[in-house]
Amino acid sequence: MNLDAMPLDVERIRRDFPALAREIRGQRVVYLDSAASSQKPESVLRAMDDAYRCYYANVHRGVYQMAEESTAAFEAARAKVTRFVGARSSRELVFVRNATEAINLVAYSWGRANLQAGDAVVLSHMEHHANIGPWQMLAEERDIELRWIPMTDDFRLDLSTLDELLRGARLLAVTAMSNVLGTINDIRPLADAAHAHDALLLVDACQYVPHVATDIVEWDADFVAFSAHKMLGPSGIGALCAREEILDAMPPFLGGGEMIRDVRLDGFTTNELPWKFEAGTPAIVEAIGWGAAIDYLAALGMTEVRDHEERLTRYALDALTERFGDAIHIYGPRDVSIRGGAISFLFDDIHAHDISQVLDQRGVCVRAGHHCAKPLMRRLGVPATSRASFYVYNTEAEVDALVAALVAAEAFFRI
Amino acid sequence: MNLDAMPLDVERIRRDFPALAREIRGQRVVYLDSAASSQKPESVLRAMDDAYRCYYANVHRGVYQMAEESTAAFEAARAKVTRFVGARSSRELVFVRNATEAINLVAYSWGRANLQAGDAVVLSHMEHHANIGPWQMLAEERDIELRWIPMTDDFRLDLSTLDELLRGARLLAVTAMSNVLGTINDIRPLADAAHAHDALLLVDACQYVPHVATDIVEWDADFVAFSAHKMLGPSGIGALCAREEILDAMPPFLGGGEMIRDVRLDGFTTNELPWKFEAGTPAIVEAIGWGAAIDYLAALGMTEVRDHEERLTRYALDALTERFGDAIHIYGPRDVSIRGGAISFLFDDIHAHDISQVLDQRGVCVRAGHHCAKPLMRRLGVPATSRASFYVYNTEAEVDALVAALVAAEAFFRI
Amino acid sequence: MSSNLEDLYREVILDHYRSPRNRGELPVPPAHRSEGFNPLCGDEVTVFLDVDPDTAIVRDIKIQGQGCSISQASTSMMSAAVKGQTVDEARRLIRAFKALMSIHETRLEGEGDGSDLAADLEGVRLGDLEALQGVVKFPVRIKCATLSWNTLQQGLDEIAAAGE
Amino acid sequence: MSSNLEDLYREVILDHYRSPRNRGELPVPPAHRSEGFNPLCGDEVTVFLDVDPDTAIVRDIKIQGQGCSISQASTSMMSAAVKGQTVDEARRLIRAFKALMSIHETRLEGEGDGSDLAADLEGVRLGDLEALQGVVKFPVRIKCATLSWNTLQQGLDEIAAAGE
Ligand SMILES: Cc1ncc(COP(=O)(O)O)c(C=O)c1O
Ligand SMILES: Cc1ncc(COP(=O)(O)O)c(C=O)c1O
Repeated sequence: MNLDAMPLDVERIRRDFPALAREIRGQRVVYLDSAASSQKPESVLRAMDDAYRCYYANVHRGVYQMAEESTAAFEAARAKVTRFVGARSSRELVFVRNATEAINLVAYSWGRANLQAGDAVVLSHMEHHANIGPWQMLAEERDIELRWIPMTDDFRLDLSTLDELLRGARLLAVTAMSNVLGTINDIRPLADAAHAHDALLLVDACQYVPHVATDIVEWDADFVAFSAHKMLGPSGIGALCAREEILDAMPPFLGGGEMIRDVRLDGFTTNELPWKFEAGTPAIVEAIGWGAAIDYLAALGMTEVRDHEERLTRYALDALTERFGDAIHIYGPRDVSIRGGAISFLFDDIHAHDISQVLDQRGVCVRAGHHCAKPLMRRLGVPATSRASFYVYNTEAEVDALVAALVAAEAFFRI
Repeated sequence: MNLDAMPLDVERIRRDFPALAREIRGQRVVYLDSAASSQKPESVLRAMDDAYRCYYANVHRGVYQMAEESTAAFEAARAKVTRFVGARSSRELVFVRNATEAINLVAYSWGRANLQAGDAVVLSHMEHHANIGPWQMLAEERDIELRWIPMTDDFRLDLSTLDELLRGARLLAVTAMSNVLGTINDIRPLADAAHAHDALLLVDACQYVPHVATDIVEWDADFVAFSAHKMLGPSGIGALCAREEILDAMPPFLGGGEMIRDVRLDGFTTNELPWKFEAGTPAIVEAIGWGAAIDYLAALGMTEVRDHEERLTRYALDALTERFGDAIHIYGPRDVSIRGGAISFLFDDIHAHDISQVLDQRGVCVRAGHHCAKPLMRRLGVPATSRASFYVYNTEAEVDALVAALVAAEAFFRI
Repeated sequence: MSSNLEDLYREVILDHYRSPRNRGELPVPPAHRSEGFNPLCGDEVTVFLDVDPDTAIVRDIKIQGQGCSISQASTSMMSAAVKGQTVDEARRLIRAFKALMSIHETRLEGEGDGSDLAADLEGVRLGDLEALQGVVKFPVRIKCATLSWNTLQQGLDEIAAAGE
Repeated sequence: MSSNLEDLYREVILDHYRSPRNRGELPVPPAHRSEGFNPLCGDEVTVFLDVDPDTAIVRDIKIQGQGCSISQASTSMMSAAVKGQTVDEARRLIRAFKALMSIHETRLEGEGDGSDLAADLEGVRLGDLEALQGVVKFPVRIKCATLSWNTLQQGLDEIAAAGE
């Protein structure tokens, strides 16, 4: 925990989020599903609404003023996202729909240009389907070997065989923070290990970028994928951030307008980075909203954000253990310095779905299911868990509400 | 023209579009670039804002009420889009980022599963890059032959050799309305011709769906691509509509969450339609906004919309010809019954960019350039044109403003 | 607890959930085995069916798998309802049960007005199963309730196909 | 017309646009030919360069292509500015001209604060070319103005590479 960080003024922050004022069955909503998608502050909603009301036009296409304003706002948002993750230049920041598309872009473009039968891609047992599906599709098409970094019993990557796994591998693709366990993986040593084997490193930073100050140059990552909607931004936009030389050498992914320099009947040449990978009308207003979300987070300070979440996670882990003891299973590290604020748990003989349903009755929103991480669920030996996850607007009182609702749920199903 | 149609109350419609009140250098904006992207009515902005303020949550994932509301609103929007184009079932309606991605989806999934060296794909000279790039990429990768339906000198498809072009072809991919010429292509006969040769038909309906009542069953089209942002909806969302049997037989495109039924370390099985093709968190609020846009258009009535645009296009063609005579070249049919409201034009010795710049000075927004249709520009023998395009909110007074601004531009460059 | 929640978790449902009927396996063959998944929540069910080829009667049925109370209870009730019935009767039950469940789903998709669903329900006695009707008010849970029925249907289809 | 528009279309620009200098072709080889596109508007330019291999002087330059007044005028002014100059001087001009143009673009991308641009401009006499400074206020038009300069740079790079 950073002792210099001023605690967030959460009560003030909450007033910026209209959805948190929602009442469910007479009770103020307790939104604990930010790992699935976060709520959005007024400033983001206003930035998007203003764009549509005042200067909306297609980008990069018109000579008239509204088109210039729209293009400038769109590209300014790209610059904000670029800086927020510490990338070197806007040329390295490709807008996509979501982190999933970012990873697919790498698998289709870089993967199909570089990987051949017999090559290996290394993943881990704690990956989200977004970082499994694209590689399984490629593996099947190209006869590529997938290898898996196993997990230790204390919910961390088991790196004891990493060197062996990386032998002959072309890519290591791994999550920076597990959406199920909360586990934070130390990326720089993974980058060094991958590069020592001439493999590239892809980081699924979907759960990391929203919660921890990110510096992808410091990580020395080659590809980084993340989504706006988990970091106070709108749905419909995400980014692939990648080293310029790599993007330059990659063939295009989607073909069409904007990514093209010239087209003749017998072929086309591609536009410069990053537009080479942005075919068709982009998510213009979504980018602008994302920029506003980044302004909001930057104003809070990412050190302060992380600090708040560490504190809240510690409080929640303590409260759950104290109240339920051995009756609750918590899947994830206990040490809050190596984990984020997503807490997966299970009660014996009560299914996560049923827990969630009873919680909903009290306005407490948690997620139940496999969290798009079925290989991990199989490794944990459970079909589903409940997951509560925190963000800048959550409070200790909300953790108390969660605990109280769980007490009620347990009582209901134990009768 | 439909004589039963009540004229649109355009003055009332204009009040629904906040951006149309924008002033540029002291003059009310004259927005004539709806073919690039349309403005949005209050009801669309409100639907999106409400979603974020009242019930935003990730879809298909939570058991709690906000997630249910969000999922219901998202799927209700899908049903609206489905009905609006006359598709048979929501299973046939896949949400994508834009029309460009829709066509790429077909090229990657259907194309790579079905086309082999020596197969042919038939396009036309009036296609947008979105319907060229994906096929050129596939053609290069797979050694597929691209064939081109030529254009007549009166700006229509030259179908005299269609039968020959279709011999041995697997797909005919053609636009329903040219974004440069305005030409409307009669789709049903093209579908019949394609099917007679056992080829499938893909329709780029990006410019058609916003302006003309669409019935894709009546078209007998196999794939139809279109975007929300050109039809009063938000940026960041579009759709591929395709016959269910075809989608069912297609391999997945993007891999990841949502499109997966089950994942094991050694492979995955796919989800049902349409989610099989929707990997990752979709453009949730964008879908909801699109649904509101469709409600708005449906309330106006698509017959009335088309009628208004025919009338305005006729007025504009007459005004331009009357004022500029032989000095202006208009690229597109004169008969408004076979064209939409996109009018491309050029003055001798004045570049489209310069025209556009002078127009901007008077708040008149038109597009200048190749309109992502370079093969067509080469066929027309021009590097660029200016294009004015109309929608439900445009008026005859705005056409007059366009003509007046063109008079000024001509004077400026002729000095 | 609000009445709403009790609409969902009726006593008979909790009873089937706590004491599920027909748990176990059957030897394959002669029995037939079919598997179902709920991609939303990861629930899995395996249905073992022993259908008499001559009389087309479901002689025995056994169930394995994991799931929430709704899916478990629905599975248990399904097994009790079809055991000893003919394949035709089982199919009629499947249709009727889906009609009971899908009223809401159908409205959501805006396809049809539910009038043919009424026909599917007519003349079929659902008994205990009607307790599951409360699920319709909780749209995400409908798939929990229908999982085992879809798996049963798939099993019957596969048996029919194999017998041809 | 508002003063704004006249910032863009200075008299000297319109003059170069109406009477472009150095239009035409040169035989290739000995001349070198390079092509540029502006993907936004479809403008195309072809630059023919005749560089003396011994003195590294741009003996002749000819231009073909189509474009708007800004791109045509910038091309014409560029050709007049580099003709008779050494390759080094031409490169210095390219840098200086891009510095003149890219101030705004750079701010937009938020990379650097323009201070190194000042250095590029120092000691270079742009003359007529300064008339193009008004373009900076019209960001989309910057690419029109820089197209021929980028194509010139590409040509010089290719000549240098071929000479090695
Ligand atoms: C005919 C046509 N097809 C395809 C497109 C591409 O649409 P989008 O940019 O929304 O993908 C456009 C719009 O630019 C178009 O006019
Ligand atoms: C770790 C991780 N990776 C990838 C994703 C996929 O993100 P999206 O759905 O925005 O593509 C998620 C979120 O669901 C995630 O938590």
